Order: sequence, then C-alpha cells, then structure tokens
Amino acid sequence: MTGVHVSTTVNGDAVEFVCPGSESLLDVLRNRLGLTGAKEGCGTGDCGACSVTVDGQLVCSCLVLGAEVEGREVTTVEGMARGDELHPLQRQFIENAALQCGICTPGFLVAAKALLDRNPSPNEEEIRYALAGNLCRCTGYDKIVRAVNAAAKDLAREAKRSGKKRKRA
Amino acid sequence: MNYEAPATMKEASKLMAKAKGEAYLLAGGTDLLVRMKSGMVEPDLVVDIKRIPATQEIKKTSNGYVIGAGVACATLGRHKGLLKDWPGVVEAANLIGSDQIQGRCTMVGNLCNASPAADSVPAMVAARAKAVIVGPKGRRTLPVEKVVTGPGSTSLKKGEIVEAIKLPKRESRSGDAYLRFVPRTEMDIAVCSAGVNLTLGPKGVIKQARVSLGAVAPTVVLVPAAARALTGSKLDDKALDKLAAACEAACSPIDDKRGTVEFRTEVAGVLARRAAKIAYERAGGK
Amino acid sequence: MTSDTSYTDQEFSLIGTRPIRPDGVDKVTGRARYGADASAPGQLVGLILRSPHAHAKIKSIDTAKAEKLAGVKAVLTAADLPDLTNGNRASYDVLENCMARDRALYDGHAVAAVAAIDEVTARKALKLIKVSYKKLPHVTDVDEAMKDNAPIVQPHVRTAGGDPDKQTNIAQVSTFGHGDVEAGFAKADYIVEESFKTEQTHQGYIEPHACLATLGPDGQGELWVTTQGHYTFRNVCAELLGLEVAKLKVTSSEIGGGFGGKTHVWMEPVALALSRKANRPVKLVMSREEVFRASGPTSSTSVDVKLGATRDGRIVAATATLRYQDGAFPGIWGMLGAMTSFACYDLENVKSVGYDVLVNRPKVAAYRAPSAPMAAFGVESCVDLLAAKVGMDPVDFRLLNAAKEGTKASYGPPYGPIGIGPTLETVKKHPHMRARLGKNQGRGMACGFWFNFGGQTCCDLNIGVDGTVNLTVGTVDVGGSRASLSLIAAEELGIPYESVKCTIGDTASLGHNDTTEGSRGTFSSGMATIFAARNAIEELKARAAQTWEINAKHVEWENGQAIAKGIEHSNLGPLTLEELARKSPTTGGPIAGHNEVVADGAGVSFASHICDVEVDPETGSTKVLRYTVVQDAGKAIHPDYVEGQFQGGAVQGIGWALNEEYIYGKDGRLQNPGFLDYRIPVCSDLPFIDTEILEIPNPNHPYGIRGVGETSIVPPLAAIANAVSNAVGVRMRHIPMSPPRVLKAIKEAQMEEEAQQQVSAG
Amino acid sequence: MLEVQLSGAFRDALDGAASVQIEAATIRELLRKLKERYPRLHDPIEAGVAVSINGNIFRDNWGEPIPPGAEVFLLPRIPGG
Repeated sequence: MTGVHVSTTVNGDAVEFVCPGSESLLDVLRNRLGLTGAKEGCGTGDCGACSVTVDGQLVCSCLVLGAEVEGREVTTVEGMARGDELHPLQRQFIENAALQCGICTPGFLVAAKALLDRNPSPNEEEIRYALAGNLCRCTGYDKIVRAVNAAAKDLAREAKRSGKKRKRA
Repeated sequence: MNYEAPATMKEASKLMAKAKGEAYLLAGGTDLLVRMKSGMVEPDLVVDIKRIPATQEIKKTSNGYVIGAGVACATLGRHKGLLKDWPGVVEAANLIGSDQIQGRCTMVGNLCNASPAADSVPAMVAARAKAVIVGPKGRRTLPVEKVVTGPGSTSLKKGEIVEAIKLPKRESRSGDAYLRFVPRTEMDIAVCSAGVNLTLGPKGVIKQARVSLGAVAPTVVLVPAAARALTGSKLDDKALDKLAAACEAACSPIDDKRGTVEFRTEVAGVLARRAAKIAYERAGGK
Repeated sequence: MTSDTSYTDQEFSLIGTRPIRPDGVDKVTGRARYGADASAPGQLVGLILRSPHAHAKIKSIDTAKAEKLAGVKAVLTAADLPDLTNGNRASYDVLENCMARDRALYDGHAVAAVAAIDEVTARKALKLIKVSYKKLPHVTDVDEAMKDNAPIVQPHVRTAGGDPDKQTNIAQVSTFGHGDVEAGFAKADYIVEESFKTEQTHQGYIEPHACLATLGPDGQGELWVTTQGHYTFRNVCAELLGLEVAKLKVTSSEIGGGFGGKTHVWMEPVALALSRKANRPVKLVMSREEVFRASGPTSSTSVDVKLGATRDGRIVAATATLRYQDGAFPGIWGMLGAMTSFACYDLENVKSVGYDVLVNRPKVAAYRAPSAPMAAFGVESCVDLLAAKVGMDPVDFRLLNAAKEGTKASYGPPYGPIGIGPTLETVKKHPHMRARLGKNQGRGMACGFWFNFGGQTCCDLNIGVDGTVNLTVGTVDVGGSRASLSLIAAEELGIPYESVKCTIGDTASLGHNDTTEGSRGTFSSGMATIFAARNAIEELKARAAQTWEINAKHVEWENGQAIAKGIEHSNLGPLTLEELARKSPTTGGPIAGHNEVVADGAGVSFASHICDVEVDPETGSTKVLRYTVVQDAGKAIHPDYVEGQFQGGAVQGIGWALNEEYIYGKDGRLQNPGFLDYRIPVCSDLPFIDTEILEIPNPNHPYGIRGVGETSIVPPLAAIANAVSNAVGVRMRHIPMSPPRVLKAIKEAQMEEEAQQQVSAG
Repeated sequence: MLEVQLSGAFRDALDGAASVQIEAATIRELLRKLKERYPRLHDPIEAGVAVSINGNIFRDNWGEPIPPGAEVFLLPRIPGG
C-alpha cells in the first residue's frame, strides 16, 4: 500500500499523518487523529454528520480525501469552544434542547457556525436552507432553528459589546 | 491507490495519459468519493487538479468568462459579475447538493460525471457554454452538449482533461433561467429540469432562444423545436403552450426510483414554461 | 408505602421545569461516545458479505482465498454459528437473520463475514469469498405474497391455528373487536368503504449500527454497542453463541437514534463470533446502505376500511382488514395494526382482522408506535369521508364518537381516564383551525393512539459523601431521559437537580432491564427512581434518628432534610441530606436506595394533529405550511423533551406521508438504500411544529406519567392525507403521497370529470 | 368465577369463542388453568400474553391479584418502538 504523508493544521494544531491515498478525511480524523466528534451517518455526503471546515469552507469530511488537506486548515467540532468557554451555538443548543440523541449535533454546530460566519443575522428561511445538508431524525429541526437564531442574537450582542469596548479603548 | 496533486495541467494530463489501471481526476470529489465508498470504482490513481492555480480562477475576458475546472459552485454564487450576467447558470450550479457539497462540487465535475440529471449542464447548454479541453495533443474547445455521449460516458480521450468552462459574453436584453423538479426542497437529484436562455429584440419580441432539458433522456437535450416555439413571440400563452408541447415531445425518459415517464414528461413542460417566464423577465421583457 | 404505584396529586418544585440536560456539554463538544466511537488495542475491522439476490439457495461458500489473504484474521459463515436454540423457533429466526443458512431470504441478507487488520484488507477479503447461489422466485409485495401461487418465503411456516399441511406466507391472522358489525351496517344511513396502501419506511436513525466486540476462548466477553436494550442484547447474544449470561458484559454507548430499530440484534452476534474466532477485539460498523438493506424497517401495508354511521353522526359499525408484511420472518405487525386501528373511538360494533405476511424483504422491526400509523391512515381517512357524508365538521364528528373513560376499547379492555376527547376539544378551540387558507391549500386533522408499556426495571441510587447523588438506571437515554430522571430523583429527595448525576448502567452493574421501547424510559425508570429515592429517604431518616438518638418514627423528611417531630425534640435542628451523607461513615456506612419493579400499568396515550398544506397542481408537490400537535403526556416531567418527542414524531410522520419509501426493483433488490433517494425531511422542508401538552394523569404512576415517545407518529399520515385531499379535491389512498402519485391522482380526477361532462353534454 | 374475554389469537384458538369462565385469584393461576383446560391456548400464551384487569394491562406481573368480578381480557403481548 502506498501511504501519503500529510502535514496539516487541525483545530489550530500542526499535525502529521500517513494514510492510504483512498482514505477519507473523516476516517483520518476519527481513526488516526482520535477526533471522533465528526460522525459517519452515510458516507455519501447526504447527512452532514461529518461536517468540518477546510480553509474555512464547510465540507463533508467523508467526501474529502485525507491526502487533500496537505497544508490546509481543518476545523472540527472539537475546535469550537475556546478553552472552557463554549461557543454561543454550543450554549444555545444545550439551552434550547436542540438535541435529543445528539449524533447529528456536531455536524449541525459546524454548519451553523459556517452560516453565521458568512451571514451573522440570517432569517428563518436562510437558517433552514443553510442547514438542509444536515439531517436530524429526532427533533423535527424546530428547536435547532430556534437555537441557531438565539446564538446569532448572542453573537450580535457580543460583537456590539466588544465594538464599544474597542471604541472606549 | 496512488494520489497525485500536480502543479500544472500538462503534468496532470501526462499522469492521466500514462496511467495504467483505473485513473480518475479529482476536482470536487463529490461524485468520485461516493462511487469509491460504494465500491463501484476502485481507482489505482487519483489526480487532484485543485493544486493547479488556473483551475481555481474565474476570469472575465472580452468574450465572456472562463471558469476553472476546480472552482467550487459556492464560489460562483459569490461572483457578482457572473450572478448578473448568467444568473441561470449560477443558480443551476448552486442547486447541486447542500452547502457542504457546494463548497466542493464543480461545474466541470458535474459535466464530466455525465449524469443526465446534472443540474448545471442544461443551464450551460442553454447558455452556449464551451468546454476547454487539454490533452496529449494540445488544446481543443467543444460545445458543452458534445462532451457527454451517454449516461456515465464522455467524448474525452485518454489523457484529456476539461480545464475550464467558457461562458459567452452576455448580450444586451437577454436572460437565462434554470428550474428543476425535486421532491424535497434540497438535497435531491433532479427528477427533470429545464434551462432557458433568450434574447429579446425590439418591443419585447424574442429574437433568439435556447431551451434544454435534463433527466428526460440519456443525456441533457437541446430542444430546437422549443426554441422555435418561443422565437418571434412575446411569450404569450400560445407560445408557452407550444414550448411545453415541444419539450414534452423531446422527452424520452425512463421509469426509475426518482420518477415515472409520464411525470417527467409532463413536468418538463411545466418547468420549461416557468423557466421561460423567468428568463424573459430577466431579459427585460414584461 | 415506598412502592405504591397509584397516582397522587401533588405540588412539585422541580417536575415540569426545564433545566439543561446533563449530557449536553459532551454532546456539543464531540466528546460523547457513540457506537462507532470506541476502540480497543489490537482491534480488527469486521465486514459482512451480503446477498445480492432477493431469494436464493446458497449452494456453497468458498472462503479459502479470503482466509489466505495476509491480514485476514477470521472468516465466518453460518457453519461457525451452529444452531444452539434448542427448538426455539423465534431464537432460530434471529440466528438465521444474523447469518443466512441454506437460503438467502432478502437482498442484503448476511451470508459471510470477515475480520481483518484494516478496512482495505477486509474489503479485499470480502471480494475473495465465492458464494454459489441458485436464484429462487421471490415476492416483495404484501398483496402478491398472499396469493395462492406466490413464491413461499419460509417453507416451514403455517398460518397459526390454520391448515397444518398448507405452505403459506400468511404467518398469522388476528381478529379483534366486539358486537355485531353486520347488524351495525344494516342500521347505517351512510357507509364509506375504501382501500389504502402504504409503502415500507425505515426509522432512519442517523447513527448506523455499530459495535466493538471482544470474546475470548474463556467464554468471557464484552460488547460495546449502540442499542435500545443492552440487557436484551446480552441475553440474545449469549443464547445464540452458547455463553453464560453473566460472563458477557454489554455496555450501551450513547445512542444516535433508534425509534424501535435498535431493539433487535442484527450483526452483534456476528461481531462476537468473529472476535472469538480471531481472539481479538472486532469493530463492526454498518454502512448506511447496509442499514437500509439489512436492519429492520417497518411494514408496507394494504388496508381496507368500512365505516357506517347513522344520520345523527354516530358510527354504528366499523371493520378493517389489515395486511402487513413482516419481511422474511414472522412478526406481529399485522396484529398490532388490527389492535390499534379503531382505538380512538367508542364503537358498539367493530371488527378488525390483521394478517402477518412474509415477503422477501428484511425482517421488520418496531418503528415508533409500530403498525399504528398505517392503520390510522386508513381509518382516519374514512372518518373524514364519513363526516362529509353525514354533513358534520370532522372535529365534531370525531368528538361525538370519541372513546372515553369506561369505553370498551376496540382491542378489548375498558379504558381508564384517557385523553382523546380533551385533545379534540383543544383542536376545536385552537387558532390553527380558524387560520385562513389560500389557493391550492388544504387543512386536515387526524387522531392517533398508542398503548405505551412499562416492563422490568431496576435502578440504584447512591448518595455520595458530599450529598450528591449517583442515579444508575438500565433504560437507555434515547432523547433526554437522564434529565427527566435526575429531575425525579431531585424532586423526591428534595435536593437541587444539579446534585444528581444520572448514568446508564452496563449489564454488570444492574439487574435486568427490559429494552427501552414502548415509550417506557421515563415512565418505568421514573417509577423505579421514585421508589429507590423513597427507600433512600427511609434510610436517611434512620440515620438521622441514630444521630439524634431518638426513635426513627419521630423523624420525617421534608424539603431535603430530616426533621425531628414532637415538642420533646424541638431542640433538634434539621439535618440536611448533605449533613447526613457526611456523617454516614459513622452511622452505618454508605446510604443508598434500590428498586426492582415490573412497571405495569402504563397509560394509553392519544394525540390529535392539525396540518395545513399547499399542493402545486402542476407538479403534485406538497409543502407543509403549518403543523400542530396536541397530545396527552400524563405528566410532562421535562416539557422541552416532551415537545421534542411530539415534534420529532410528527416530522417522521410527515416524511413517511410525503416522500419516504423503500423502492424495490423487479429483481427484488432495494433500489434506494441511501439518504439521497430515501428522502427523509430536511430542515428547509418544514415549518415550526407547534405543540400543546395536555396532562391527564395516568392513575397507575405516582406522578401520573404516560409514555410520550411514540403516539406523535400515528396521526400525521392521515392528517396530511386529509389535508392534501382537501387541497386538491381528490382522495389520496396511497402513501407516500409523492409528487408523481399526487399529480397522477389530479390528472385522473380531471379526466374523469371531463368524461362526465361529455356524457352529460351528450 | 371470572369471565375471561378473549381476543386475537386466543379467540381464534378456541374457534371464535368470545370468552371463557374460569376461577382464578391471580394472573399466574389464571394462565395455568387456561393452559390446563384449553390445551390449544398453550401456544398463543407461550408466544406472549398480557392480561388486562379492569382496564389495566399487565405484561409481566403474574402475581397480580384478580379481584372477584373483575373485567379480564387476554391480549397478545405487544412491543413498542
């Protein structure tokens, strides 16, 4: 077997691994790097449970080869919280009971963060379409949409506050 | 399986040309990796073209646009010039899959995967798009509708790679649109689809039109009779009826898990009507 | 009494509040460990080879080449899983489903398995196994399978109680009802008679089946697995593999959805057998395609319903014939359809007959209120039609005929206090019913019923030295039950919710617990938790008495502390749970409460749903515009998760009603084993799902809890069918109401209308 | 004397009889006597049974007492999802 040697950045940390050329980024993350937050729900890009970002772009890690991320920056759900401080999306998912079994939650969080990074105040329809690539079978999506909406408001409030601080300083 | 990420198109073409066993190009990978996962293909070589700088570019030229083979569909959706000039092509490309898929999939990949249901292809065909092909014998250009020869097969020869898509310069008073039918609001493959591109003459009379249909035949079809139905009209009901009838007549679909022959035929006509109305409005007609 | 199950009306301080769930942080940070997230040193990758044929004789399996491949550590066929079931046919069926023996019975049936050092090697090994098949005639449609000349799926099957010499696919016929339906129909002024079909659907949990199995030559093993019932899995695996129950420890991982589909073993015994053969841990994870082809979807059905009513709107007779396919192994799904079909109504004359039919499809498993949605689709569609004939509003018509306390249920026994009437009253008053509808829009409503169950349950409640509490339960947390159970423990003990840590125990740490099914998690573990807490309180009181050196009968427990009663003890200040815990080393050691109970007496549950849709008349596409769920919860312990169950069930029903279906080709193979073409609803397909929780206490639970998990999937098929029918003016009789089906129905109705106009014009 | 109402497979096993008369003080006694007196009920009872006493369904508590004159139904044992 021909292994590919890859140097990349995952959640801000420099990592190296060797994997078969055919191995997906999802398998690399889960089986070689011990990051099991991204889940395999389908392996075909239809459920979004394996969502991560590569150079800031939201992707299904099951549809990316491990070999492709040479020199890129990969972010997973494990990289969302800052130290012991949860990201507002993580906080709001818990507070809004936006998860039942929780298997889809990491993918939703990563996708929702990608949405809010690009559109800080999405309306309901924009939230629903942006999350259409993430399947949830427990919640009927109701509380998920509410949680994303609430997190957007939190982020806006935080941004306003830090903006004011900056002005004062 | 060997993975290669060459820095130039020439190198990529050479790798593909001399490859023994199964070799595949990797652009977005949203079709290739699915087929690898299911065991449908077992590549000996995968050549990733995304590290070739030109594949990542959208260039505006005096003749229109050149879109590199590695440009993700999401990037098209953020390109203001393209959105203004070819909204139908962009919306077709942006219908492929979820945001996750959008971040990876490419129009060239969508074309070369050679599925009759590919969303971006009917829009490109209606737009008179051309594929720029490089290969061992140099460069050639081919109308997009000539690239795909049947489900899963293309006219590309060994070592040939579609390097870019060329979209013509947008004429004044013209517009395009693409619509597809899917059971859900997102995530589905088109059950049938229609692309319309038209140019208006004075007083809102349609001067020129191109109509294409997806998922109703082994390849995307260009329907000259449908174009004729529109040409010379102001998109009145009679013209629309003729358009729908021409589209239905051009359908030779199959019954499968995604739709029936009757349904595809009927709805292809409905979509063509609706797409024509949008394109007409975009062209400045009422 | 610490174990009195009867309901007492009481003021709660915590029950009904909405604290955050204890497993929240783990689940939003990616730390929570599901079936595929565990690994063991030296583990192998297991893969299963599956039949590409719907029905075939297995002439031979040649594994020699696979065994010789470097890196392959075990290859397994049915020969490695000898029949140890001792004539127990039900167990043999499980064994045969795990690994085909002389015949492959459906597309996807396991025929061999391998364990290898990595996935690439395991895949290669699968390709090297040569199976020689002889194709046999197959049948996948339930009506076709009932015909006399149909291919026989299981040669040994006879209709229970029927002709002992006749091979058949009809495994069981079940009749329920009472009264005289013929006499009833004779009295009817209006009669409605219709036939319906529903296609097969899958639970569609996002987490595929996954396990990590370790089994040594000493007969000791461990199984980490995503399951709704790790104790049941232990018993079944031990039986099939000839193990002693106590020597197999099964741990339920976090579960990524089940909805009934994780109540049965599918490949877990195979993983254990591979591990035993290789003498190394084996991780076996199904692909999504395998989940669709070879786990346990629900039945496709064919249902006939006949209803009769008098002019004043009373239903005087009701019959239903319900044909459900069980897949390739006998089940009880048609029987359940027959039992649930008319449960919402007060009927003098009623008869339902359920058929359980074998076909060449995967073994059917439970799916959320199993079998009830399809029966409700037929019955509730006919109720709407009959209301229209009588000239009554469909809600009033249902109210007039609704079952109530004392009504003899159509499946037999009389009801206690029930919620069907109150849910209908709530619907009648709901603003949703008065909202205006636009062009091409329609409104529908429907009712649903589910039994709910209890079952064998036990739990441990251990008080730590600082007064915090470990609650260990044996039901799996499928949707937030750790939060609900922590609330219950905290409520009983009088301590903060945050002081309770609830854990799901493995099979070595608690006695047997039945599978978490039948909406029993919060009902039955809640009951056991109440009793365990009350036992602990008795002990706490004894410890306080000891501390105070008074008689325990003078001690009472109030708001989390022991109080000494009586003027003679007025000098004694209260002792908190924390103080008693800290003193426990010198008052007799650790303080705990335990309980083992058979939680019978689960309360039946009813729901009424309202739905608005818009149908595109040119494409047949349906959009759900608004949806309201009204359901009786008995008592909502944690309302967030009760709402979550209502919403989730409704949306599964919406998917079933509109787009989800198993599509089989003429070759008997499943055409759409993936989330691309098995279309579960996506976020952008849906509106918010409004909920109304009613609380009609279950008399057989101290807090009045009924199960809430299942009933919400029962009404949607019918509610949406009624809405679509109202929108397009054509009665929909086939589910899913996919765009091609709806468009075809519209076209046929138009053609019929035109033909009639021509006739009348001529 | 109890009148035990039958449904489903139990009724079919007794050629459509709607009920049988039997004397029993607990579910265990009831099931034992039913199997003794009606051998054809043996299989359906072994396949899984639940007993409803005055509307409360018992699946496992075979020690449950049956009050005199109670309304008793024999039902198939049913699972959930």
